[in-house]
Amino acid sequence: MSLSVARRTIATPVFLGLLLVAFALVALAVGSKPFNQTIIDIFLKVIFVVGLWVFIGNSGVISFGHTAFACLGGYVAAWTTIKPMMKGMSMPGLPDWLMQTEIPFWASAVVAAGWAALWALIFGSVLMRLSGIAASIATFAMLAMVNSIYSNWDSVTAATSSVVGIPIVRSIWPYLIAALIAVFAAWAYGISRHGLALRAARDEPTAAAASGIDIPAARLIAFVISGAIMGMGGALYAHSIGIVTPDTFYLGLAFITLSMLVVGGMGSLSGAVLGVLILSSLIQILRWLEAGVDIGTTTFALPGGVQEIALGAVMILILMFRPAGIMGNRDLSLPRKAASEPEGLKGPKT
Amino acid sequence: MGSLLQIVFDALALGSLYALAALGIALIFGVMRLVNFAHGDVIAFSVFALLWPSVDAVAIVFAGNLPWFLLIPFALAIGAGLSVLSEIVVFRRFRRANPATMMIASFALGFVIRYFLLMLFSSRPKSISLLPALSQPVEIFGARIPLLQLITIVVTIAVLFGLIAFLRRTRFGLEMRAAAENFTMARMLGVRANRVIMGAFALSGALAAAIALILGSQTGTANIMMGANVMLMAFIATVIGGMGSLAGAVLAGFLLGAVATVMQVILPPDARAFRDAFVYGAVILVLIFRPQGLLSARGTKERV
Amino acid sequence: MSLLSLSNVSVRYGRLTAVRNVSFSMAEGEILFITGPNGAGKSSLLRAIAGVTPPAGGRIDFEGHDITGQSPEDIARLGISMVPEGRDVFGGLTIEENLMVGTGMHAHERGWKARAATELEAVYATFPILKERRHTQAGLLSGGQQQMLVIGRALMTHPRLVAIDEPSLGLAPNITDQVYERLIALQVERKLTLLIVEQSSTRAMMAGGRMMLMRGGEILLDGDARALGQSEAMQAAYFGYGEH
Amino acid sequence: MKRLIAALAATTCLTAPAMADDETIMVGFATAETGFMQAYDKPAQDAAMIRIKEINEAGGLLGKQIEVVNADTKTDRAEGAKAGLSVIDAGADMVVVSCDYDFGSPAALAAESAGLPSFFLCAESIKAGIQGVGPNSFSASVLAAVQGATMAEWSYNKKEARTFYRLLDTWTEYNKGICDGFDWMLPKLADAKLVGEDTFLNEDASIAAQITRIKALPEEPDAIMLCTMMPGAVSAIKQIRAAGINSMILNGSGVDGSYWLSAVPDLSNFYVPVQGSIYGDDPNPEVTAFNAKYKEATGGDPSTQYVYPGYVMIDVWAKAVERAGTTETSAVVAELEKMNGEPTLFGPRTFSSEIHHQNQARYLVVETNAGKPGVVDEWTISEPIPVADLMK
Repeated sequence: MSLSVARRTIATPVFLGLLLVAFALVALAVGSKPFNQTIIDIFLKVIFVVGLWVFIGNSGVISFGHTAFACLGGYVAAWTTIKPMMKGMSMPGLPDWLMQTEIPFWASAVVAAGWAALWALIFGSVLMRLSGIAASIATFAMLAMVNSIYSNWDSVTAATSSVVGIPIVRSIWPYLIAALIAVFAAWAYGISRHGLALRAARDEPTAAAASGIDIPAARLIAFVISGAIMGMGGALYAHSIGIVTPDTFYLGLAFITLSMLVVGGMGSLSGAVLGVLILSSLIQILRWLEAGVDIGTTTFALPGGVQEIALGAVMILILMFRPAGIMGNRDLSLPRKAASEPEGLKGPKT
Repeated sequence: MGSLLQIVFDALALGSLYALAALGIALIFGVMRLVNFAHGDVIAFSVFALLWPSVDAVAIVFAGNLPWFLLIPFALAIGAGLSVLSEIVVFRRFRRANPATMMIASFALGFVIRYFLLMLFSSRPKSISLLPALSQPVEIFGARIPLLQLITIVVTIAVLFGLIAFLRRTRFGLEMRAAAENFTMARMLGVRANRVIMGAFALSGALAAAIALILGSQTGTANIMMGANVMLMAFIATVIGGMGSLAGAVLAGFLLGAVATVMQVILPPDARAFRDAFVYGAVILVLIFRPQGLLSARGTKERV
Repeated sequence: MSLLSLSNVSVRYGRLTAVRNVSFSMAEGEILFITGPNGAGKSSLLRAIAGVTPPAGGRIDFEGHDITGQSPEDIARLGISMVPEGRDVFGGLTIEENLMVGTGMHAHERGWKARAATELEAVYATFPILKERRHTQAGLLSGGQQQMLVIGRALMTHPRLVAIDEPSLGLAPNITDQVYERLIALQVERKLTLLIVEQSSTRAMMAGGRMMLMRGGEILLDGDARALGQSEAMQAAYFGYGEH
Repeated sequence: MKRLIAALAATTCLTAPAMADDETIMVGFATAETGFMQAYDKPAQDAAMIRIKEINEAGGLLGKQIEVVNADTKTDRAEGAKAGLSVIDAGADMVVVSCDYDFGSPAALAAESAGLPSFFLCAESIKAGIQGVGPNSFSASVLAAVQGATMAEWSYNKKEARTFYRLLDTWTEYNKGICDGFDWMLPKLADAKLVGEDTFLNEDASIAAQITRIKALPEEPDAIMLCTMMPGAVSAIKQIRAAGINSMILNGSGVDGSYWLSAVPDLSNFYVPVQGSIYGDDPNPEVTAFNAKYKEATGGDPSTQYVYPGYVMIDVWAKAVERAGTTETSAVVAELEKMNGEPTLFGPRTFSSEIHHQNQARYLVVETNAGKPGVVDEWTISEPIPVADLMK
């Protein structure tokens, strides 16, 4: 990692970090439990989408499969933090040492990141040779495989049934810290030698290959790092609501996170984070309208279900006018430097 | 013998569904490199269009009661119409966008269609008796096969031949094939882009409606998510068939149907629940060994 | 009156300007060669004329009508036929199907089928090898045959002007000779207007006609091919001597 | 950005804590008002509202009126947790959560950690209670396993079924629950035999391969235990009958209702266990009277038996509150756990400190004959299913 690049681009994660801190402070100021939970949910989405960005943003390969790593992570939380007695009832097939393990939630997030990274390495070493749409489908097949196994392996994952007993963490700070870790890790990767090489390969594959960049290897590194971030997010997701099921981590989550990334702008880290913040806020505002707003003496309320329709329509409109996403491959940075566009986190030429 | 034949029929029937859906996706991908995630929702919409909007549990059948010679064209027209409308309102504005953006836009459109249906009909599956005469079993070479299964296979094969004839023998088909291979070049030869794309959308929508009719008569339900599973399989079939290759899409569709059926038959009971894991594992293997697909279309430049 | 005229045409890709304020015009029946080094903006200029990349500025007229910003298919229908670099045959279609794609633009006219058939015979007469292999998939043809096919395909649309990008690219010299021989013959026979892009000026000098030299997105020289080809100015301009 | 934060903050005004009013008792509904679960939550919630209205009209509970606060879960787990927290913030004394265990548990867990009692509207998994949420959580319905066991024992005794085929849709825990109850009962039935088993997935476009396996049996089984739910159930039933298999089909309560019967014309030999009849032929005339009341309140007849648990839920909870003389959690839970065969409109209900669910219950058996459903019998399994067996 070149120090000068780091200095030129550090403003980006700092800005994004401050934005996240601001959200946390708003939650603190409001002091309502449901609102707190809403912000926790947004932080979790930030972790997922930043995780996605590490791979998709840098390699240019669309992956549908990353929620598989969140699933792996979520179940690590279940395996390592539920009281041994409860585990014995719901997941009797766990090996003895794991059955007896009971670790704090932050440790489970760390283990989850490692476990997801391990599987990202295994899957990645097979899948990273593929490019383009074949790679996208292969990652989807990976997700479907993981989902099918976790949905049916009764003794170890309790199959489709919700696994309960995961300690619930309702404090906002662990999630904020994890989101900050994800943002800074993604930034550090983005400006590292590997990240730069991978983006070069994304923009000019032939030239990159000619100059000796091993594209599959470069992609594999990104895949493993993003897998680790997703795994950490999956574990924390489990702690945020106290249950896990395989279908939590299936197509629904895959598409909403991918949408947030593309709407925000998959070419830049800022796009990933802002995509989450903007779409989540939009969802929240629509829900608020759906629940009813008092204007003067009359209550104005959208009919139920309009929220989702409006969300879809707004996404289409954003993409129509900003096909490269809201950030359009730019990163947030200091105003003076924005003009010269730091090469560190620049997106593809379109 | 009888049971073997039965398995062959089962595989063909399931494969037919996947092949029809894969064709619908490949047609649109061919002309505009769009992976259309709204296809599954077009399928659902085509079935719900036969019902009168109501959130009650009991379905109020509307066009679904038409005699078959009116019902089928009506459903096909609905599918084609919705598909063309989505082109005009949404996808036309994404011609120059990159594939990821188009894909997410199509997903968002599907989301809108799905929740629109949910608002009108609620999430409760509606029962609908389409073409009830087709539920009778028939006997062929000792295998008792539901008439519908037979018709599904026959219809698919007929649609395939019809489509081949259309693409090979008509001017519109020629232009569409040329456009699928190299869209810009076709335009430089005076081929009207909008007409071809709209044609592809209309055909794709009509194919979605055909699947809707088959699924509707087979399952007897209209369900908001009914197209999702078929669409995912079709999507996979399109890719392993070779993006942009219509023949490849059909071949891979049948292949997937066969693999899923055979897995169900040969796997031991304990492993049967994991059937999908084996199927998707096979998909990954095919992609590793033939990343360009079984039959890759010549001149298909990929941009994803 | 000139058949094609460009005034102050610019083409941009994002922040990159490929063609800068280019103006020229062509008379009916003229042969115009555009030469210049790699990246001079020659292909971009053709794409702008064909409507594939709409110009960022300036105006293009064809037969006195403003065609700036029109769609490729409308421009093709007005009578400009484009043979792009890399040939772009429809590999999965047969030779005959390739040739027929462009006839669709006349499908609303009466008797177009008969005319298309006559036209087809004429193309086959010019390129007998195509007739021989008419039902072969075009992807299986050799480079020279593909070049003949795309020229024939362009002719099938009844064009007033044919724009060809690098007809000699990737061809053996004797095949290139053949292609040129046919092209010039056709031009004479049909009173075609030809706009040919070639990287080297040698061909232009051999064929005669008018020649323009492009470099850095601008036209530097314009004149008689044979005269220009031998001039010192040409060499200097082509390689950029004397600029630094 | 500022505007955005302001808007976000504004959303919370809705959910800002309200002072719990001592003059009323508050029931919080953290249920799905939109999305997939809405179709299941709404009818049961409507029935609950009928019971609340009855109580209020009769002078209220402990002399206080019952008030209701709602929050939408949007059929989403994370939203479910938020909905639970927001009804708690609004001062709920009891929290009603979504019908399904998976979607209801996040809100129930929130209630549990706030020390409040919670009721699942109609969850049928053992986990919807002590085992999956905690000591203050209950379910208003009957375990899925009881349905499977009831059908096995009833068909064995009343229909002389001896050979059974088990077809399981592995999509949900509910489906597996039915088959688990069936599996528990079958060995207790002398010379009843399982002649084969298979699995499918609810969203499978075709179950032709599974049907082929049934047809490959030397003899058609007496009964097929079909453990599935909507929407896949209709498809499976239709395909089984279209293939010419005429065995009796045994089901869970999930397929109750006549709304889907038009999809399988002239369906016969088809049996469903229900807690009460929606067809107007319930042996208890008060059920029919309730159906009329429901129609008056909602404008439509009950479409499935799943409206009834909502009514039972408020009924038993209100009785417990009345007996405890307070809404205080531990007192109410203690009173609920004392209920043993407590009569309700839809059969007796029992709770204990071991299980907050029904592991034995009276079921009506509805037979569909030539496309017409009607009550033909009633059955209570001979012994309750032990908790240990339910937990395996």
